[in-house]
Amino acid sequence: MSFPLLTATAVLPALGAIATAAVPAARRTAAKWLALIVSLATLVLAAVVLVRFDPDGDRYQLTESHAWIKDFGVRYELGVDGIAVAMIALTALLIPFVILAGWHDADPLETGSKRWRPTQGFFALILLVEAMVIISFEATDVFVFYIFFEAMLIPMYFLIGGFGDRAHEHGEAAAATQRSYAAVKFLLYNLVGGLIMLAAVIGLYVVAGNFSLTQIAEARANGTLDMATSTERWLFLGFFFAFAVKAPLWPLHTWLPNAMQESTAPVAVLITAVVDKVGTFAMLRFCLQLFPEASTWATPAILVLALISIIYGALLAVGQRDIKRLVAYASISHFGFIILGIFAMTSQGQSGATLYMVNHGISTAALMLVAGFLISRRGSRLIADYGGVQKVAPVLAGTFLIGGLATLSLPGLAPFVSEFLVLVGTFARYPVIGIIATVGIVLAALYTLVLYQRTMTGPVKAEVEGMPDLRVRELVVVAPLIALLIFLGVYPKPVTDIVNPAVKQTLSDVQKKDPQPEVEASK
Amino acid sequence: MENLIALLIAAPLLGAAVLLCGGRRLDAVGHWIGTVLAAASFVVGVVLFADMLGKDPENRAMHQFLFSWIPVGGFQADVAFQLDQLSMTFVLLITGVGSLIHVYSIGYMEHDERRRRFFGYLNLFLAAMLLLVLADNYLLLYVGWEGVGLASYLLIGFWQHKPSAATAAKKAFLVNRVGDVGLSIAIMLMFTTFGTFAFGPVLEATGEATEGKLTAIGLMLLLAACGKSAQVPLQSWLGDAMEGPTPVSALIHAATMVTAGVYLIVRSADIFNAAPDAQLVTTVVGAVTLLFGAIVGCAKDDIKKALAGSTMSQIGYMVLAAGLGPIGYVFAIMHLVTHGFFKAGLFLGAGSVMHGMNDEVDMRKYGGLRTYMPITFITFGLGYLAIIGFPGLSGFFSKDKIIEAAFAKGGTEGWILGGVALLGAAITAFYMTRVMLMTFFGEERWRNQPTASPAEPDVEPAAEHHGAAASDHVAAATGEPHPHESPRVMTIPMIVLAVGSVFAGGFFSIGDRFIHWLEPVTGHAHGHPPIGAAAVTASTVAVMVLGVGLAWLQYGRRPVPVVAPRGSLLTRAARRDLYQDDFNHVVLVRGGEHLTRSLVYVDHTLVDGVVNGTAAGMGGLSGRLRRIQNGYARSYAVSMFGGAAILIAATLLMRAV
Amino acid sequence: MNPVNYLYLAALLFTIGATGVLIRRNAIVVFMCVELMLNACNLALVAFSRMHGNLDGQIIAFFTMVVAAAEVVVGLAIIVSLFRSRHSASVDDASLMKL
Amino acid sequence: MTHQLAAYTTSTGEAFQFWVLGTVAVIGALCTVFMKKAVHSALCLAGTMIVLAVFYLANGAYFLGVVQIVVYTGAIMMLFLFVVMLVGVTAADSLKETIKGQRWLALLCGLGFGILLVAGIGNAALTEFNGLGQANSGGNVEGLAALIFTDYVFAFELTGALLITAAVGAMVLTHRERTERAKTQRELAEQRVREGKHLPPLPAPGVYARHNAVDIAGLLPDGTPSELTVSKTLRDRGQVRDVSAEALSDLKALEQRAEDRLERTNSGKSGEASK
Repeated sequence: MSFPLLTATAVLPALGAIATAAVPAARRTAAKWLALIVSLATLVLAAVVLVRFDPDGDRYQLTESHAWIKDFGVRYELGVDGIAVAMIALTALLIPFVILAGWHDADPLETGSKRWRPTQGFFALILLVEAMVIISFEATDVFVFYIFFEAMLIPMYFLIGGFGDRAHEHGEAAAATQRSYAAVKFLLYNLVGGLIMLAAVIGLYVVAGNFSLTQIAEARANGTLDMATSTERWLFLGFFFAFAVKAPLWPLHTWLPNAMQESTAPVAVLITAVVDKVGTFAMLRFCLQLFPEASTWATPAILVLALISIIYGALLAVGQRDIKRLVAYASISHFGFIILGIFAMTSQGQSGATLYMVNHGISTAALMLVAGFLISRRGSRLIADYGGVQKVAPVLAGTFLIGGLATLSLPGLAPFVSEFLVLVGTFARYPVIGIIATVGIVLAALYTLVLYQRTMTGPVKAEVEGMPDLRVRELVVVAPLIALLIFLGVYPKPVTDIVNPAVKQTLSDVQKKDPQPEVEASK
Repeated sequence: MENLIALLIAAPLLGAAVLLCGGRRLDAVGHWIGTVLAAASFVVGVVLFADMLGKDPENRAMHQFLFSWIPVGGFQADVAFQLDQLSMTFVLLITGVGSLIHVYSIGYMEHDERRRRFFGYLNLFLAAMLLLVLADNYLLLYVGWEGVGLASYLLIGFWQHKPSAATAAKKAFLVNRVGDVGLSIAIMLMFTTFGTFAFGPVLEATGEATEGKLTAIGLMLLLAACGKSAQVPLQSWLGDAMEGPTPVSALIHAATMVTAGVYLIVRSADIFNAAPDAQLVTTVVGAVTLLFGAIVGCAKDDIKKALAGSTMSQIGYMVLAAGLGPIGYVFAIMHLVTHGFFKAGLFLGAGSVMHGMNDEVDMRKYGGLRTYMPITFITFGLGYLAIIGFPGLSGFFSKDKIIEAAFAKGGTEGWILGGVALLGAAITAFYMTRVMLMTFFGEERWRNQPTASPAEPDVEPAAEHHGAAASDHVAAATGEPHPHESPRVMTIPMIVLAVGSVFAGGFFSIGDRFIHWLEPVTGHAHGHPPIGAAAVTASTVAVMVLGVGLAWLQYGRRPVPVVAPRGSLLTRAARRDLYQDDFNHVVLVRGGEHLTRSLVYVDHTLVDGVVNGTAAGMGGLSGRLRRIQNGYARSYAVSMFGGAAILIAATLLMRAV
Repeated sequence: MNPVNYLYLAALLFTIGATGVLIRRNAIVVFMCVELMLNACNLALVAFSRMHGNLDGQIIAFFTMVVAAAEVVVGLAIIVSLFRSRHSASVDDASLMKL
Repeated sequence: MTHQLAAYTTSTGEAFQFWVLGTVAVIGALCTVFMKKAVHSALCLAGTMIVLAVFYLANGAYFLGVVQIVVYTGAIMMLFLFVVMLVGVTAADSLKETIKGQRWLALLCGLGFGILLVAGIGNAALTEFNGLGQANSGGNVEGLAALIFTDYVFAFELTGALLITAAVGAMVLTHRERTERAKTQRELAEQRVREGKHLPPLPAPGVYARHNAVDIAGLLPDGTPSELTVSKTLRDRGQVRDVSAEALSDLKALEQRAEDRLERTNSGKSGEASK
């Protein structure tokens, strides 16, 4: 058999995590470099996957399949379609930046403390999360997916609870309590979702007799396996609930602002740009493929919820006083768009949604990381504590502005493409919802520009005076992201080419066709 | 030849990239790079123009396909350019006026430490604007559309340390965003209706679509146009946009960007032709705006704001014309071009005056400046004559044609629209004369009174940003101004524009050159006003003279008070933009604030509270339950025993049933 | 009379013993009640063996006795040491089995 | 004939015996539960056991009957009594319930349980049965032995092991290993001096008394009893008898008689003496 590329892609960071954790306490820097190198190597592997993947080939490629638990027909099955490839590439791409951005986030507070281990732990945990996320993107066996979908929570819990943002107005103690609250909240929300999903997974096994996504989907497609409508709906809800919590969809969103607010900027990026994507990705891969009828049945409700998320998230973002919370609510709004696109059941909508996952990952990373640099300089998360930064640190302000413009999906930057696709896709089937969602772009402009105006423009605040501009390391983090934003905004074809076939497949699973235009215009 | 089209955009884009990423080492030469690249783009435009003239009118349109942009299923967006007569007109206007204003800015921004970035933004604007007019499909146009929005945002807020500037920039972008919603919805409608949104296919297929759909599309496009071209009800941002440096006001908020709406409507001519209701709404919007702008322009004492009002009203003319259909399109564009010349000239003049006066913008503190800055006076004067439609100057030709067309619409509508247009002409004459008189004639009201420009509350030295103004005024920034003529680098562009504003109209109209030029694209129908064309022209001139006379009576004969009198109700309303901003503030801003606050509260207490409540409930319940564990072996034994009993009962029951 | 009555008697004794276990606090008495229960069981076993006409029941009863003896030995030893340590033979004194 | 008879019902004699002794057994059991003093409970239990032994015999389990009497009533119950003595015969523990609702719950459960058992036996429908005729034909003990040493040999061995383990366990539990060397007289004396109380040795019991039992406290010079003189165990059990009062009265009587005999008429003196 050929070289297990997918396994390698997931295992490499895991091994790297162990190695990083094993680095002796005194050699912090070595641990950092090790983690960075491992993440880059993973990126290389992901690139290989990207190259080896043939968009026009079979649906699932680079597949691996080994018997695992024979009694329950659990198989260790991996395989990637276009969507998964895109998500893996995104993950592998973002992690090095996350590591580089968090270079000093886990350093000991008092310098020269010899027995300080958390630094190693921080980077090890990040790599661990990467490994789990990647394998959950690859798994085509529901059981395997579930295991890693849940296991992800453990390292995330420690990352949120253990390495919180040191910038806190009420001092370190208060910060610690807030952190643990946020971490526990994150854990509980996702655990509840996970447990409900577990029930659904078991139910699926009872109905289908095995866990293999491909087999079940196939059986569903050619009618050899027919579920009772009610059963299918319950199972669908079980799965969807977990994904909606992870995504997060209104009203299951309240864990995200706390988590992002309390954790360091890189971890916040990890949450919203990488981990949450598993939820939306799983909606595409599992909900739609396993339960087509139920998906169509639930579509109206889900669309409404997504719509609420869009508007609600944006409005709350406008109302925030804390930079990170603002970004968090903006993300909620964006996740609304993604889910909207997925369940609009049009090729534009779903391609747009997939593209949106990638672009949102990059844009949020850019914005959040720059915000993190800003916060680390001033030591406060409150918007009111800033002002006139643009005069002191123009580069920082410029990058921040570009990140913001990406967030409000300005044409020419990547998010615009995906957002417009989602809107068109939705509008084609549900005009009213499409129009209401379009209003979201005004709100997006509002909260982004208000944030920029309050922090960057105006007279220079005393505390901001002498704030250093971006350092080389930080530029190295931000510049590639911005370049990527512009490139994907101008030439998204590479991604769409990979994604489109997979989306076509998914649509055929749910027996949906794109609505045809009324007038067949002569092209 | 086609391949040159991309070059049009590439040149300024390159400039923007270089200047914005170049860093401080480019500060010395940055402005030259920007100007040269803008000029290069103009040259390319001219070359293409020459080439275009070489072909026969029917197939002058050129296409250039670069690459497929967003291909998803039936949704095919390409990056492709279309250069026809209409686009060409804009290209020449944008690059031409743009280059001139680059030159002007070299002088105007001389002492601004961030001049390099200023030019970078200007180039960015040029690129976006060219993309807007060269795109061959609506989505790519949308990109340019928002691009110019971004550029205008950056340039309005260029002096970001001024909160007023930052706010104005944000406001401009937001209001434009509202318009953009219209545009994107229009695109979606096109996609669902025609399956495409490229100009060619859509405009060909209009015949097959239902009128309702077309009306919807038209109205959405109109909304977009309102946002970009500052038409009622989305006009509120233009006045504040004057916070930006004057060259910006001249280029973006007078000559080019604000006219994009007109371009959009004319470009979508076929859609509007097929949707009369949309056309009617368009004409109404235009008419209302041209009155609105004119009235506002009469009351403003800030010279730039007054000019902004006039811009608004002039664009109102264009929109009105565009709404008239085939009889109006050409004239809309023609007025657009001439207006581009004279309004740019006027703004540049205003800028020249301002920095001769320590950035004083209050006309009541001007007066009698014609002797101090003769060139400015002359160029400004020519522009003035042009805009009020003085016979023989370009404004006369274009505006008169529009008024004719308005009458030619026929029926009561025709009379109403024509009447409004005439009235507008009169008011235009009035407020422009007012500006002219208050600025260049009368006694020198700036004598012995310090002018600390209201435009900058902060104590930054003027050298920070106000270019030539500062050169000899840093010391006297707070003292009595010393009016003086601007350096040549600034006056030359003004002269060129003045020439344009004098002759352009005539050049276009003689032998209907312009009509023949645009007809293949927009189509043209000769409109016949019920009262012959001559009568209309005569009345236009008459009302013009009337307006001038009134202004002379009020501002020429008596001295102008330095402090603005309270004024009539209408005046006060006009000073506050007819309370439109206050309305927005009270309804939208306040309402929005309350909404968001309450939502934040709801999110914290309700959505989050439910979850935390369940958690607390669980805790309480378990707290109660653990009381049962009293630790006495005997009580445990009781439960065991009871359990055993229950088991026996169960087995017995099982046996029984 | 029917030997089933022996079973009824056994049940009665068993219940009494059990109740005693639950009611009494003195460890020794509790222990006696346990013995009572065992004896009740034995009685039942013996009765069964008579009914089935084989000796298995008796044998089991016999084993029960042996086990009971062992149990008593150990149990009483525990009680004694308990009494030594805390000068009381009340089972309620050992109430540490709670959260 | 006995077989036939045994197959369906039992002799009237046995019935009589059952009803009489059964009542006794039940009463004994109840007393076991409800007697205040452990000793009484133990005795009642012994009674019940003997009754049971009789029942065993009646049911043809001769060996068990004997074992019941010898082992249970003889050995185990004695063991109980011994422990009771050790812990305190007279120490009566109150029947007052400390745990709330415990008693009612217990009675309720017991009642329910009993009823259920009875019901269970009732609908088990055990009407026809065959006696131990042929089973005991070779003698009950032999029969048992045959089974024990054939079918149940393993269980038998195991019980043997169990018994040994139990014996060892009991020893381990009860036997206290002396960890430190016992203190010598001298050390004890020094300790007392150090603590500064009871410099003289503890007083002996039974002073001033015709009684010299260990459970009688010695009297202090003023006639009040001193707890110290009685061993701690007795004190813990509350088995100290106080005789100081009669001792004092005896003393008084003695002096009175002495006065009479010496014919002291001196009232003042007599008054003093009578004090």
